[in-house]
Amino acid sequence: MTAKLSPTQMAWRAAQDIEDGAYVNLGIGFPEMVAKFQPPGKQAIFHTENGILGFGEAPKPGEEDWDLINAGKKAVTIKPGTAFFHHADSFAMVRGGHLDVAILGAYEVAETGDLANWSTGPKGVPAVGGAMDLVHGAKRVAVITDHVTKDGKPKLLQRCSLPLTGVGCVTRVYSSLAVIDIQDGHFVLREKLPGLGLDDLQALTGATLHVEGDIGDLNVPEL
Amino acid sequence: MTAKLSPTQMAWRAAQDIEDGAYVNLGIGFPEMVAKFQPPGKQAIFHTENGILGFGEAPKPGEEDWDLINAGKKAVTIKPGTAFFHHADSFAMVRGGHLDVAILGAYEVAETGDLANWSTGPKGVPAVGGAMDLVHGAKRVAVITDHVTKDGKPKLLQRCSLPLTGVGCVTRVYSSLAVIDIQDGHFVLREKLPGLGLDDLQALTGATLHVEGDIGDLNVPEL
Amino acid sequence: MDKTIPDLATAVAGIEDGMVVMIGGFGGSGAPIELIHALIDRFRATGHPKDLTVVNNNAGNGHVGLAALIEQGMVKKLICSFPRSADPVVFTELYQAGKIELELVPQGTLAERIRAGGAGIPAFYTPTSFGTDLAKGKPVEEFEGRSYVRERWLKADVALVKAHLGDRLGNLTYRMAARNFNPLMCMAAAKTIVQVSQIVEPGAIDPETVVTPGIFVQGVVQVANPAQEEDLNRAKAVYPEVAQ
Amino acid sequence: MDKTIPDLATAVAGIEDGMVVMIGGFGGSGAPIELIHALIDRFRATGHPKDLTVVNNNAGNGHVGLAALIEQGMVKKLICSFPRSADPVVFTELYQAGKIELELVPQGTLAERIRAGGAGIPAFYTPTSFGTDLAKGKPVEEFEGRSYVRERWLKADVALVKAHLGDRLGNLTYRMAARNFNPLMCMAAAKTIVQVSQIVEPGAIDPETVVTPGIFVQGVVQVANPAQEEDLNRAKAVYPEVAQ
Repeated sequence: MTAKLSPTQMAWRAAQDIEDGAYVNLGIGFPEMVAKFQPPGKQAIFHTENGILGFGEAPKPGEEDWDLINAGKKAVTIKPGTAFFHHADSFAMVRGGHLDVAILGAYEVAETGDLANWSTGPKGVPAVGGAMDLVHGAKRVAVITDHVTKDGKPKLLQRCSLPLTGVGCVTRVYSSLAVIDIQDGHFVLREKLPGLGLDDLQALTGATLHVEGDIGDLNVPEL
Repeated sequence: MTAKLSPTQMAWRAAQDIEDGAYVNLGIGFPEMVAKFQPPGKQAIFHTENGILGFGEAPKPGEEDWDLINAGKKAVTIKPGTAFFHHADSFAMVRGGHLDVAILGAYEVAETGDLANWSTGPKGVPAVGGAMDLVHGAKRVAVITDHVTKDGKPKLLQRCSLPLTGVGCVTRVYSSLAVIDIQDGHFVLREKLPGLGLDDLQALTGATLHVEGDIGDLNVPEL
Repeated sequence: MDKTIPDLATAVAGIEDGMVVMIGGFGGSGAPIELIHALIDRFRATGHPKDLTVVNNNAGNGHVGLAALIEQGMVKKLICSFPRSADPVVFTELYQAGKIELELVPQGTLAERIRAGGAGIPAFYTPTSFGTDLAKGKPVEEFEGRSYVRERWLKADVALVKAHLGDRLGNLTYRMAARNFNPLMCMAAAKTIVQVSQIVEPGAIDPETVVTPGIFVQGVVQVANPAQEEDLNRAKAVYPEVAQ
Repeated sequence: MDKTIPDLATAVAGIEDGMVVMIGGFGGSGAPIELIHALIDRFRATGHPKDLTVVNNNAGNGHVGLAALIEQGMVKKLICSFPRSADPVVFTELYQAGKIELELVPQGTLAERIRAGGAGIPAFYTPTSFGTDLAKGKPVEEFEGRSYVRERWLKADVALVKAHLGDRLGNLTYRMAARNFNPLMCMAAAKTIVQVSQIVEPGAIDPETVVTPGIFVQGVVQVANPAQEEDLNRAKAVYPEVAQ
């Protein structure tokens, strides 16, 4: 078994929780992969901030139409039932609470539900895009993230140290080691990799992992 | 000559001031008649609050389509270049300052530019419609009104006595006796019926009529 | 995903006492007459829903549609801009008898409040109504030397909407000026029920011409050849029809 | 009424030093490349306009379009949500050298501020950015127990917009996701100049499918077969072309 899930595997796991008919926004980068792993019989409708609802997969190379891109500026396709709209209507969908799920990346997540995913500090060029809107719009805001940084430091913390994207907004974390809910200011462990001890997981986590009932096995296929 | 202008004649006079290519909203009732009197070579584009820009004349009786009405709930027609839109976009046009001219009816107009045209007091059913939006949106807000009430009392006053539609919003009054601008809190007389003395007009007006330069003759054809 | 609803009775089944119900239309254009009449049928069969707060630009005309809903005594409060119309006998009598509440809102403010409800904007400033009785009690603020009134969003439990084409994902088009408040109300209600003249397959509506994307719609029911309020009133129709 | 403009040079003639210029597009989609290049031509011929404040979602890519405008030193300040892109070398270098100002705005707030500018709404409340660095200094208010940040409208002297079809009254349609900020910017600028792929006769655009009604447009210039920024960048294009 894997020592930790790959981003693809985290995306797969996140995809399992998306209800049939859900309206979903997938953040730029890893979260975009979630669309590929929808379970059979479950058909979500994907929203992209730049004004498309119900877009389809990437076109074949060479068949791109650069007027038909997603928020990550990647070419997509239309499907029967696609709709186009302008940016104000698009963020009315977001801010107005019409999305069921938004899945984003994270630098840090706090047990309060705070998220930091837009700025690593004063160096470099700051860029926020639609992240600050998405965290306040969707009924369920989930995060896909490595459980720890490249240096092995926890990314799930009591409080974020980096500039916040949103306050108290994240409700579920799909990490490379576990599935964790955020409830009432606590991390609640739902699933962990089968071979990983609770103490070991806690040692890699910057805030207390609460347990309510059974902890499921985080079983993800090789992908 | 006429002792006073009819509503149709007031509408004719108001129509003479509408520039070619102007975007114009005409209030329900008398102001609607302005559209009929556009001078040759001047083509305004008419806006109606309920979501049409560039609509055409009334259809023949029996040819009405009740999905194609104006703010007065009267049937209209489309023309080449008509556009449909929803109410929020329609009032974005109004409130956002995109209209060139709005022409409304009035119960009272004050020398301050205040307008009262929506409520005659606590009796009856109050109804405001789009009037309070229109008075704040158009670049030029004009009023068509009899100079005095049916009882012979002035409708052009120092201060309105009826509930206001808007504060300091009217810039020109086309009355049944005169054309009067509102500038810096004063009525400035621009035109009066040729047979009417200035003193007589002043006696029918509830605030001082200022004069700047020549007073033109208000000559309107029999209609 | 299939948002189609088989019949009008099912479409209005979830509307309960005391709910805020937005009803599309401007006068008769875009008014979902058949949905309203289905709601009246339910009330007459079950005694519910009642004590509704209804949001509409007007107060109905004659004795059909919104006027009939009011006439049945189902409406506790009306939020609208223009309850004075050609033949608003029903509302006028109840209002003057103190039997129905009225919140009068300038038309553009009404539209913007509904849009704000749908767009997650809890409050906004508008020049409209500043200095008038309709601004009483509302916060006022100056921006660049001009005064503005703060208005709150308006949301609903249910919106009853009339559209032209609809697909089973809820994408909608409208017909001419029947568009009016309908697309805004779709956005602002927890549950938006739409009557369309025709249900079409997804893809039959050009993605460029979708006016209301399906995300704003929870149910679509087909009513081919919908009634026009204006035609009904010219025929002096009354709903429900009185037995002879 | 005829809003058509004969050529690109005439289209950009009225843009002066220090103006606020909204430029449509999201990345390359909907970016009015030819209008931007015409503005660069004018600057190179006359030294004007400069010190522009530009509103766009991004900061340009490569060395064409918005990136080229920045590279020419014509832009004093950029108001945008996402200046970090695949190849934003031009902006990044100027920004890190302190030679260009940046006002970073969340994307949905940027869109709403522009719409508010067009709709006459001087300020509104949004949950977006509450509790973050981007809300610093902005008024905060609670509604129903939730905290919101007050944001101001955004207006422009000029908007440069790309559309698909346009008629001489200024009615516009867009092409797929190239719509994005373009219809909003049309509303928010004192003068909106639009490049369209084709100028058509009034009536050629179905009134139901007009996205931007002509009232929001002051000038329309035809650019058949407009360039796509993505294609230009893949070809490593540079504007203006350097003489060999």
